[in-house]
Amino acid sequence: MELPEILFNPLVRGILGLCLMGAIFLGAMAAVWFERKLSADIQQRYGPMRVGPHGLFQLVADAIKLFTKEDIIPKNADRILFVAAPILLMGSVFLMLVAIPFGAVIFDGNTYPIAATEMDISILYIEAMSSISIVGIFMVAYSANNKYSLLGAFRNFARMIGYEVPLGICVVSVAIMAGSLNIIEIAEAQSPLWFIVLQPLGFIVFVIALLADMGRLPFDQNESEEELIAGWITEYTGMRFGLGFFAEYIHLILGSMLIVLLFLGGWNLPEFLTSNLILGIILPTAFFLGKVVLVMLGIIALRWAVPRFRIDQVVDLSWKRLLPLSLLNLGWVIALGLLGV
Amino acid sequence: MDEVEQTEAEQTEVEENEAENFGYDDVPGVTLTDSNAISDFLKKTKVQDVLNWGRKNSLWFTVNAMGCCGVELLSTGMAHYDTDRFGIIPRNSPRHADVLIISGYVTKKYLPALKRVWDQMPSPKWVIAFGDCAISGGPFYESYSTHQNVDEIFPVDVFVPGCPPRCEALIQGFVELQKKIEAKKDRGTEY
Amino acid sequence: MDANTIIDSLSGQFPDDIYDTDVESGIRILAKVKPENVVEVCRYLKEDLSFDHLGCEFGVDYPDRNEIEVVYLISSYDHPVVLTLKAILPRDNPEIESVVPVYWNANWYERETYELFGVKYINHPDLRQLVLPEEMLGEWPLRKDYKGFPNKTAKNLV
Amino acid sequence: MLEEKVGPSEMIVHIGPQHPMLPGPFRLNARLRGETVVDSEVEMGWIHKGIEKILENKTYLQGITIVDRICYLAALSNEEAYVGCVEKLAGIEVPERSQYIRVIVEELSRLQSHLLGMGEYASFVGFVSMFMYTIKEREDVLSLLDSITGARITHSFLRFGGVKDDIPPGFRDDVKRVFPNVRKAIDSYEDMYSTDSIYRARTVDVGVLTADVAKDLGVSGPPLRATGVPFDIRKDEPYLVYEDLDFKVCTETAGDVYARIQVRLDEMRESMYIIEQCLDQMPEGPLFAEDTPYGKRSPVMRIPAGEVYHRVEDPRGEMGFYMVSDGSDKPYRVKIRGPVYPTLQTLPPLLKGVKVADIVAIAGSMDTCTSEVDR
Repeated sequence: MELPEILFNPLVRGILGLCLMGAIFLGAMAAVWFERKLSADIQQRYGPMRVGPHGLFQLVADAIKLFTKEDIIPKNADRILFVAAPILLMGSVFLMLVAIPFGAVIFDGNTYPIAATEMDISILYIEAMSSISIVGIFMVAYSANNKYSLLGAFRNFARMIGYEVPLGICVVSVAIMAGSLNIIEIAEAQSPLWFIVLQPLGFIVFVIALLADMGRLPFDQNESEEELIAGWITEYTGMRFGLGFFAEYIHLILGSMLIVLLFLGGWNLPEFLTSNLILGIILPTAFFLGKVVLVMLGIIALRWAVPRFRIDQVVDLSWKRLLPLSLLNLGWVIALGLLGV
Repeated sequence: MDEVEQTEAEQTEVEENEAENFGYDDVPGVTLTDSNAISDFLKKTKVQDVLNWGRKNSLWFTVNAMGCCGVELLSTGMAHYDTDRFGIIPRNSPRHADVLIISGYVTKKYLPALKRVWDQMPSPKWVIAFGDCAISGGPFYESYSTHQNVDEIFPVDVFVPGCPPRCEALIQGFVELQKKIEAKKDRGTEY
Repeated sequence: MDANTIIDSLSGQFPDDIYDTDVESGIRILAKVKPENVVEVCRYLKEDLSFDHLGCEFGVDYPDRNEIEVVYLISSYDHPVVLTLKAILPRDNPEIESVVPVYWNANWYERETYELFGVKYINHPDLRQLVLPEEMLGEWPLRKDYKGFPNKTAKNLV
Repeated sequence: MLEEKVGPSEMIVHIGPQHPMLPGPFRLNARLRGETVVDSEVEMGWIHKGIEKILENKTYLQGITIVDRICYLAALSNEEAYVGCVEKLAGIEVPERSQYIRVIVEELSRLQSHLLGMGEYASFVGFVSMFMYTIKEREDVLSLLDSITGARITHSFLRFGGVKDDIPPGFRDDVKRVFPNVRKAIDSYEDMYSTDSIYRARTVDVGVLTADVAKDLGVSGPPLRATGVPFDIRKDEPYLVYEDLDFKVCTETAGDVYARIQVRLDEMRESMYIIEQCLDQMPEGPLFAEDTPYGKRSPVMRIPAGEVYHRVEDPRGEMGFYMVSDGSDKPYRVKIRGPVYPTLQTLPPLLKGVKVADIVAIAGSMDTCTSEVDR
């Protein structure tokens, strides 16, 4: 039995993509709520309590407020860039979203990933799009004509240049192991054994580099609230600030998804669990998203449990530690391949 | 005759506007966007209630420790007192803040900086005068260096008396501000 | 090092510049110094008597005597004696040599004394206002005849 | 000043007066080449209140309220220095019980100040949670202080020749309840500081102040003791009953940021030890000496003419008052010698050549109290 033909109609797929966008927005709001509650828990306080049960609607209030704030464009700012930059930032994050599957439906023995598109080089595409967001951040910071922002932007670039390399090498080793550049095939290649087991070193390097890529503590030098006020986003008010803020959290979710897809087995489940029709539709996606939420919570908790590196230490860590380690991992993967594992 | 009067009236209006805007010239890097017809219309409808609900529940304040009260301000934002329960969090950048807390004596040297912080904040924005020094000069009312009558410079919504007030008092001040916003009686928005 | 030996050594070294010495207690001594030679005295104190800690430097205004005293509180990290060194300047044109070459941290003290009392420091590396806004320079607010105090502009007094 | 020297590919960043790293407003103008600080200067006076002038126009008793507000984190040490000046000038005897109570409140004040300073420092290097923890402990200590003095940070508790109130009945039990928790917390902070590699990377060998330079700059307090100089006025020039108490001067030798934090951690333990000794040794007795003309109920008092310098050990170093009295009911001149004033002057030389992030770390480790510098 095949899935109904209508599901493969471009229009329907477009609508599906829009739904995914909505879902990711909700997910980002949930992530912010998780962040505030979890940080409060780590810091021995309550966090949002008054707006809705346990502050559930806190983010709605914040969003309403931010979206109705005065929109200030500094006099000496580059107006065009200032307006365009947050949109570019958000756009690059959404472009990443296009290629990432949100789970899969197993129907009659066939796997149908829930993704807006399927492309053969999706992992390469995601990497490329993720690099565009750096340009977005730099534009945000540069256009505002603020020295704190500019310092944040420089730090961002220094960090990114360092961490894109080990990140890329880790992705390459995963791709070699899976024999494909398609992220869906990579996820499915882990059906007997997750890649974290086969290349633990790669996993560690990948997670650290990805943390740096997302700008989470201990790598949030571009924001570093105590030195640079708010770093790259200092001059932005209201809605534009909200866009940048949201883009960060969407990036966080996408990063968690990438970790699960590349190393933690994606949606793969033993066959007897998915043979049932309903279970086959629900379980893989639930399993996948459950893992994503766990990874996300881990990353959030890490943020509140560590201090911040200095920028030169960050760059040191990248070039002197992570790069050799990622190359070592690549060699290990090739050796495994030669041995035929 | 009427026309002439009208144009004259217009002219003075324009001049007044210019004079108003002129004040912002000494704050480089700030341009103002005025309220538009949509928001004027919305103010007459129920939508404004929803907006006010959002605003009152998300009062972010500037971290602006200026004196004894500044220490209590820090303590209030931290664990134990935890203003985050009310959705009130400290923000370092004035651009992201809604509430300016004047937490101490405003000196003649500091006043321009404080004014600039205030001008950098996007409206709607509110001021809380925290502590006796901000209200009346406190123990330093006769000093040669402090600037008195801060409430004539900033549109203060809530006064929190005490020298310094306890943290609970600041939270109470925030709650009063929330009530004012909900009742549309605050000075941060023009109704 | 005890108080009497310090006083003796100091007045022995500078018989013309040090006068009115006094031992208040075992750890507090007092001496007056001629303003012309304050730097040499300070250098001697620092290098030979191990008074390596300039605690403070400030002015006291005496309009009746038409004098401004510049007081140096010099102590040591090694012994507990604190020396109060006073230089007396005329009130109309108070000028004194800066001790920044000897005690580096006198920098801010001298700037502050300058803006609050109007004491001019000769050879100070960077003599300008420290705590007051620039437009208040020249009012010398800590002098006794300062007119701006008390400030009567406060309205909301309870 | 800095503007004249800006070279190519350099820029000046004005940090402050409104900036999260500052417990009070001051301004640091840093000339940067990329991320590296080439030169910097400190601008003061954003909260200059003219306390010295105000004190000249207040009676001696009214002055106590004002000196509280010199530094809001060490109000009791300020009071001790001020009250001590008057007591020396007028020759007022303080009964032993009052002296012990003074030591207790001053050490509690030191404890809360160090807790705040240390936590603040942690948040400067990016670990906000630590700030929350120390604030939590600080609230407990503040409630102890609150139970004695009736205020959280500005106490107006000391009087000439005594203290305002005796310690409350349940105070000993409260101390027994709070101190073990604080000790445990301090141990865990120390554990974290010494093991966390990011912390160590941010603190060890950062902002090194050598003993010679520190002496030359007139530094006192924890920044000086971190360089190995055992300069503590409680030992060198004992006031109150510190002579009868057993405590050690905490020193480190490295002089870097890590050592400064470590000195504060050790000092907190010593403070708690001192308070416990005081509670054990404290004799019964009156708070004020019998038949003294001065005391709790003498709002107007005339002090014999004279000059005096009295110094005490503030949480941040040497706090001294120089008081000139002309025999009237108001002091003729009061000079406040604060410990942070020279400490803050060390920033420009220390910041030469460090990265921007270290500005915050170094300035934070000095535990500056701007209000006291400006007065």
